[in-house]
Amino acid sequence: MTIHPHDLTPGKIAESAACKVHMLDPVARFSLRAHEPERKAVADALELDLPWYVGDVAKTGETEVLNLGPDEWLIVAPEGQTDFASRTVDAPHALTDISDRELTFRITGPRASDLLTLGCPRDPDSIKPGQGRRTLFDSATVVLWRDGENDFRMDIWRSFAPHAVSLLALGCAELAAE
Amino acid sequence: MSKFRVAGRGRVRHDAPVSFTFDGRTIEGRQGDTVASALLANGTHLMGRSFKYHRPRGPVAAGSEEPNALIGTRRGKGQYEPNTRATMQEIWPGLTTTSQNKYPHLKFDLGAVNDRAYMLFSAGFYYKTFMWPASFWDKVYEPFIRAAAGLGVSPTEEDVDTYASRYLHTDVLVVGAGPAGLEAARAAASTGLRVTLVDEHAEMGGALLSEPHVQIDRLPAWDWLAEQIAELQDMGVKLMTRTTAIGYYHQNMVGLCQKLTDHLETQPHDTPRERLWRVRAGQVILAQGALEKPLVFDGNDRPGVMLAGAAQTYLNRFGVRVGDEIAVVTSHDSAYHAAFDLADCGSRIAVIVDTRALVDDALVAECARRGIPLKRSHTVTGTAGRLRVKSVTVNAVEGGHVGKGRAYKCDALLMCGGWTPSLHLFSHTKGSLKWDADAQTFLPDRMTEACQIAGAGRGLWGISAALQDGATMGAEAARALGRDAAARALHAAHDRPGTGASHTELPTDQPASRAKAFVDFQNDVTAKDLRLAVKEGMRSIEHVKRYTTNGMATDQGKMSNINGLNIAADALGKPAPQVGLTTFRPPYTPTSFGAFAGYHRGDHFELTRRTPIDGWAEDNGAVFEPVSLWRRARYFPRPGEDMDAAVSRECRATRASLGIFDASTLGKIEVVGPDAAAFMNRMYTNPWDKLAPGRARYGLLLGDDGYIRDDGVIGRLADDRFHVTTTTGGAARVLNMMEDYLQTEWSDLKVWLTSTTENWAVIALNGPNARKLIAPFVDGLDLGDDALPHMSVTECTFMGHPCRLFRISFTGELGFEINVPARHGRAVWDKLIEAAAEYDITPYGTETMHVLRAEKGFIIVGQDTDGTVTPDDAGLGWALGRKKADFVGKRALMRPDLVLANRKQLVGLLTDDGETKLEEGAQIVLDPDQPKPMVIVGHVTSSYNSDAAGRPIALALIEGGQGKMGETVHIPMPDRTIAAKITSPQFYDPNNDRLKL
Amino acid sequence: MLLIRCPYCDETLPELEFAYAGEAHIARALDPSSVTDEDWRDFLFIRSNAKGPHYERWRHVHGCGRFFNAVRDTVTDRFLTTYKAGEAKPDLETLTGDAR
Amino acid sequence: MTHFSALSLLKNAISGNKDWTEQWPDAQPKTEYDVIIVGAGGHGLGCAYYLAKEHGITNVAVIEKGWLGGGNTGRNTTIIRSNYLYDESARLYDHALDLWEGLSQELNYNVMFSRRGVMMLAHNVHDVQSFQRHVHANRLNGVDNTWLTAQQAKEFCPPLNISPNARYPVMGAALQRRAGTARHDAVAWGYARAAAARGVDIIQNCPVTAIRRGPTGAVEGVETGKGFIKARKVAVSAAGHTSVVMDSAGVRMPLESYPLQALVSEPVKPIFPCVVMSNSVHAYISQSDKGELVIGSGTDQYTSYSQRGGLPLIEHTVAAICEVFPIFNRMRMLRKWGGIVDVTPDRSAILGKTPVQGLYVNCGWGTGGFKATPGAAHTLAWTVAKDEPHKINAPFTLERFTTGRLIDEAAAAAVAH
Repeated sequence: MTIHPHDLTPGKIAESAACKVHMLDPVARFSLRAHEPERKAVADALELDLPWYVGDVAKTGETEVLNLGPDEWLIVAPEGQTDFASRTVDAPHALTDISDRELTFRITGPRASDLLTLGCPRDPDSIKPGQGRRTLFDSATVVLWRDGENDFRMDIWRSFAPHAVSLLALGCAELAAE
Repeated sequence: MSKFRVAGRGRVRHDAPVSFTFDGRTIEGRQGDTVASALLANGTHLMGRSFKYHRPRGPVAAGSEEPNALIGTRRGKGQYEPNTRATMQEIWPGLTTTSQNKYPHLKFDLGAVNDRAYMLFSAGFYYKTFMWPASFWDKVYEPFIRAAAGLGVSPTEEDVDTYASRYLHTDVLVVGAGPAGLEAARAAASTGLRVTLVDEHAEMGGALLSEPHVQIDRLPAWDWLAEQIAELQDMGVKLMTRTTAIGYYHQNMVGLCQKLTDHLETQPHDTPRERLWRVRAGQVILAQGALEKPLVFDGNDRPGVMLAGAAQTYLNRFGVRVGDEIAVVTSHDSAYHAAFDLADCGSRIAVIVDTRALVDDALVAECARRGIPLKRSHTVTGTAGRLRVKSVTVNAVEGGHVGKGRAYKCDALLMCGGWTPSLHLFSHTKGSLKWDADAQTFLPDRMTEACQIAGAGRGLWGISAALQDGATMGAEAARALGRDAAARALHAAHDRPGTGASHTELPTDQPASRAKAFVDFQNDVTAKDLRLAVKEGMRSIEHVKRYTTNGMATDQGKMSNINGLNIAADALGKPAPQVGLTTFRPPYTPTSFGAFAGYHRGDHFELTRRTPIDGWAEDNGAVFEPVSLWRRARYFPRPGEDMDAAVSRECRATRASLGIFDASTLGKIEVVGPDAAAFMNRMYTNPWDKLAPGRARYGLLLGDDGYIRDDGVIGRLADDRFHVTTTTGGAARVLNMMEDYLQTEWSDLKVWLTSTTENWAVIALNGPNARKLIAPFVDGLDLGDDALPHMSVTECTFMGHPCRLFRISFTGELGFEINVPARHGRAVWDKLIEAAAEYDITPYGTETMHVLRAEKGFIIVGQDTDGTVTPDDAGLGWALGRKKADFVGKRALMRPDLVLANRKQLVGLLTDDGETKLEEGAQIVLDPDQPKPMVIVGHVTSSYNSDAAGRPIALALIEGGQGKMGETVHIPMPDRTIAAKITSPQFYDPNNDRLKL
Repeated sequence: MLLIRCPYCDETLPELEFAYAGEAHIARALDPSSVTDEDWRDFLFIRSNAKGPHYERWRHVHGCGRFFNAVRDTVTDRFLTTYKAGEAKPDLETLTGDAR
Repeated sequence: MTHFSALSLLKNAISGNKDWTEQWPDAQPKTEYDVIIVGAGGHGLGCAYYLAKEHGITNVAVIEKGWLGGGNTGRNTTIIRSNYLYDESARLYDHALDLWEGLSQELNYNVMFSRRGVMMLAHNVHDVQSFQRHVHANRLNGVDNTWLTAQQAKEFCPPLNISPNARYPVMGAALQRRAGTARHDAVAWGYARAAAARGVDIIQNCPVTAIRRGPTGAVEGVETGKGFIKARKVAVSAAGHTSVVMDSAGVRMPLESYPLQALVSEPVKPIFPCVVMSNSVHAYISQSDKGELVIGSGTDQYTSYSQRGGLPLIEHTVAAICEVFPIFNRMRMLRKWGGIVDVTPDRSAILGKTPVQGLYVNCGWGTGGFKATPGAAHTLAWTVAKDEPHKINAPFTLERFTTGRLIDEAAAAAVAH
């Protein structure tokens, strides 16, 4: 099965008794960078909580902030709710709009975690519910959010998505046939 | 029912007949049979031919170590595979199997003529001949040798099955589900750990499947087995049958190959044929048991000669007697039990020949009770029978002297030379082995991984010992993972562990040089081959192996390695441990390519990146080309157009009016932070301090070796923000290089890098009408020369979308690059096409882009440069910020070879006849009449038919070319030599008039 | 496939998330123009290629993105330690003291 | 030494193969040699052979830490070709190819050099440009190399998939018909036997632990597991371990040692007539005379002396082979192994003199050292005998890394745009 990028529209991608894959609606997505000494100042200025540990997620209203690395946070917010982006920050930092870089897929179902083992070399169970990580799925870098025990979100660069998603769809059927 | 099938015996379903074919003959077996057991049940031992001598062969083993009984198996079109082990392939209705390596028939094979001339084909014979005349090797001898070699035939159709792969993380992986593995898994799982237990066979149980008489915890072995498996399931142990641990890799990563459908009549939907598991385990327990050793004597390879343990398995697991009249030759107690079980099921035991003088009294008594003739201190010196063993010659051995032989009639001969721990996987870890003189075998010594070895794998024989050791090692593994664990003790009754002696070749009264005493059955390596290799100076066991090919057959030496070592050691007069063992290599058993490829086939082989506008190109007939992982539209042919015609039209239309190009694949990096300009100054050759926000500049990136790595237009959006573009293929490499310098050399800089390649769809509009087309969509933005001059960038709204609008040109025409958020790219493109109907808008692809830029003399990194080109070579010296103290590559440009005057430099090239288009890659010489090898002074890097120039144009790298303007050079082609003049690389509008509004 | 501890994420993860980045502790001269051709050659090309403990760089490229340093025994491929970029070169004897 | 011939084979067959003699003696080190060669692979043994044969220098020892031919000589995929891009490379490899063609007769040992043709596949426009550049350059250098269309490539190698819809479509190929394969072990054994017959000592199981230099800085000999052995000339030919050996002489090398993996399938009847290389997908394949498909992959990403290598690379290599040759999907992998290769920054060898008087080096062949064996050995013997560069190995100096005069075959295949 080949999925083209233009075939990808929000909604159901694949579904079986084992798991479901849905594409989600677009969101506002920003990469925020700042060094540790400035973290607090930047957080205060943006009025966002910037978690300290890699993999931790903080929520401020509907805005989620995931720590991806020692000086890097991924900010996800509903479209149009990006007031933080226009606030003045005096401390050195970088804020870059990457809303259109990735597509997001939700992976749910009793075997959601197993489905990820088709392409994730790291143990999906090493990501606790409520956390997220940047990792690898097949040949693509992805950001994997674990929203619940059997509930994952995968952000993946637009042009890598068809390949990864068709593998996920294949896996949905394969897992259900076991 | 065939007379060899024993009613009620074994684990096959006697009430479920299954028919399949072997060489066109329909064979009836039972559900649960392998091809080998079913054929044996029908009295057929002859299943294949050997590699070199084409000798008739039957199964010698009952498991994956089988070297002889290799068959072709076929399900349907695209579902044939050669060299399948008949001993492992389960039967199902309709399975088609064929014998191999025979012509014309299995029973009459012309290739067997080799067997007659076997003295010629001694070890290494091919190194010593076939050398005259010299030209005959690849024309005559080699094709002949190749045709004779090989086993089965390769598949010739594309595989229709699918394959899969997964990662699995487990606390404990247990390999082998015999008594030791089962107990190890239980002990580890009882502490709450995640445990995975795998076995290569169709069902778990290992040796227990062949020894039903054993009682464990007062339960018959098979009842205990069923309970144990149920218990493991309840404990959440992941149980995997038909799953072979193929390789043991770094830090407890073990590869497994699980066969999912080869045993099924109907392949279920959505189920792959095989799945590769990449298991990462906290602890690995290897419980792979031991392999029985054949004995080495003349004629030990005839169909009907097999390992005693295999015969026991055929009887007890499959309910098949391997013969009516059976002889046994052994140096180990275990063969007696096979004989006793067969005798009790109606076979006559013609004789048991034991090489030992002393045999356990209980075994002697059991022989006597059954009336089995027992010959102690005897040897076997030969067998007879062409397609099946008919008799065996037995001789007494007294004081080292071999007495007169006596022939015993038999239709099967069982042999047992003792047991060897199966340590292949352990060997993959580079763990070391130590020689156990008592057992005459290697045992595991130093571990390099978090690994335990349980049961027969470390020389503990018998079911009781295996159960106990399994429990101990399971608990050991659990403790290593921080669990409190204790081993339980189980009692096994009727266990039959034994002892034995080890041999090289069995004593014989025949001349050694004439004996066909096989060590490696499949590769036809005999004991005398091994001795010859040693005689010829092969002293390392690796040399012996390679010279004779002993141990290199598809059983990977499972049958032959220890016997080969003992014989080589004997020939060298050294103890075995000093001779050493050859290294076992993964995979443990041969494994389908399909399993390794997994999902990565066809459309899934490797991802293809497509831009948001790719769909439009596809719908409009674009011809694509792969560029790194992307596919890009190369040109858009109209009906009847070839590439040249399409490109010529696209070029003409763009220069005349308007062309549109999808530039989305260009790499984009956002460089942000207070030190952004400082970073750019260090990274790129150009100076950046004076570039005002809103302006753009061509940037050149070198490596610290001074050679050009990448280039691209860079726009300054704000004091602290640059929009950097890179080549399509260079995007990831450039970002990685920047991160490397930033993080490790210049970590003081407050600047950060973000890839925005995929955030933006990029539409390039080029041509005199470009401005007119976009003017209505820019929401009142001033597009005039003052507000938005050539080489500038602005953030604006385009068709209502946020946009970064560049005024730049890679074509020499008035040009704009519209960056809009990727999701809107297609809509913006569509609307532009629609709005531009009046301008005869022409979509063009990479080929036209290449022509248009070449007409202007702009380089393509990777085409006009090749990793050995400096900025000065490429005529880009102007892009060097020579006043800067440093930039990446600056120091290297001062190296002696990089400042030579005669370096290859980029120039234009025009053929003298004005019509000939040079071939890209064609080589340039000054003197066309010189002999080969010629002195080559350069090569053509780019060459096109230029519509704008009205003639072919080319770019070339030529030694000292920039100082040779106007000079003539020559391009020798196979059929003629072309003369051309060196020119400036700018062929069109050298004053850039067309960039103006 | 190796297992590598990322000192920034403090997690031990499969090699596939990482990219090898060559020998560590080869500093680029602060003022490259002042060094000799031989010095520049050494910086660009000369490598210890140690057989045994080897100081080397990795990047957690499919993770936090950081470059970091490691000491790995090139005979066994086992990591002795990993540490953040900029941290001092760990003493080999201390590292191998326990292991040998 | 028994002369090998069909007749000797027949005579011995009749006499029960009792009269064969050892192909090389198990030498014990003398106290001093004129030349010591470190490493008994094809390169080292070949150098000893040519020293003895062409330069009359027979007081030579080849010292090997393991068993001869046990390094990369016995671990490679045996591809032999000479269609390199740069003049320097093409001349070196073509010199080797000339020697390969007569090697069996020269050594009286069938090394099974098989001119079955080596075909390099072009999978994108850049490959086409690059390979055509090779073809043109080779033609002017007198090196055999032909451009084939996809259809012609398929005719030459029928299992090839030339579907334009393939992920890596075949857009053409460069074919060197004169190229092929040889039997790797036989190369080491043949040189060993021929060198030993001329008086060279082959000393196995004897690690060289250091190269000793005297007060003037010149080489004095080598420290070994069997004691110090004197020699005023030492040639290091220890692929994979060059850095370690050279370091003991105080010479630091621009080398890194990487694991390289290769594998074979189960043997099948002849199906694959030539050698095919696909640089874009990193896979190399031929079929041995025994019937095994011999498949090479790229190097692992990290330096290592472990000879292990990881599974992901093998998965990728096998997937690539099945993509280009889909009929092999149901074939089975029989055996996989690892070697260690020395890689230089420009992927070209270092061959000749070093800054140390009396010390010579032959290293840095990366994944392609086997094909160079006779050429490298032959020209290095010249250099060792005369203490001056041979015109063919002269460009392959250590100095080029200082001056910048690299022979960059890797960069020449650079991919960008």
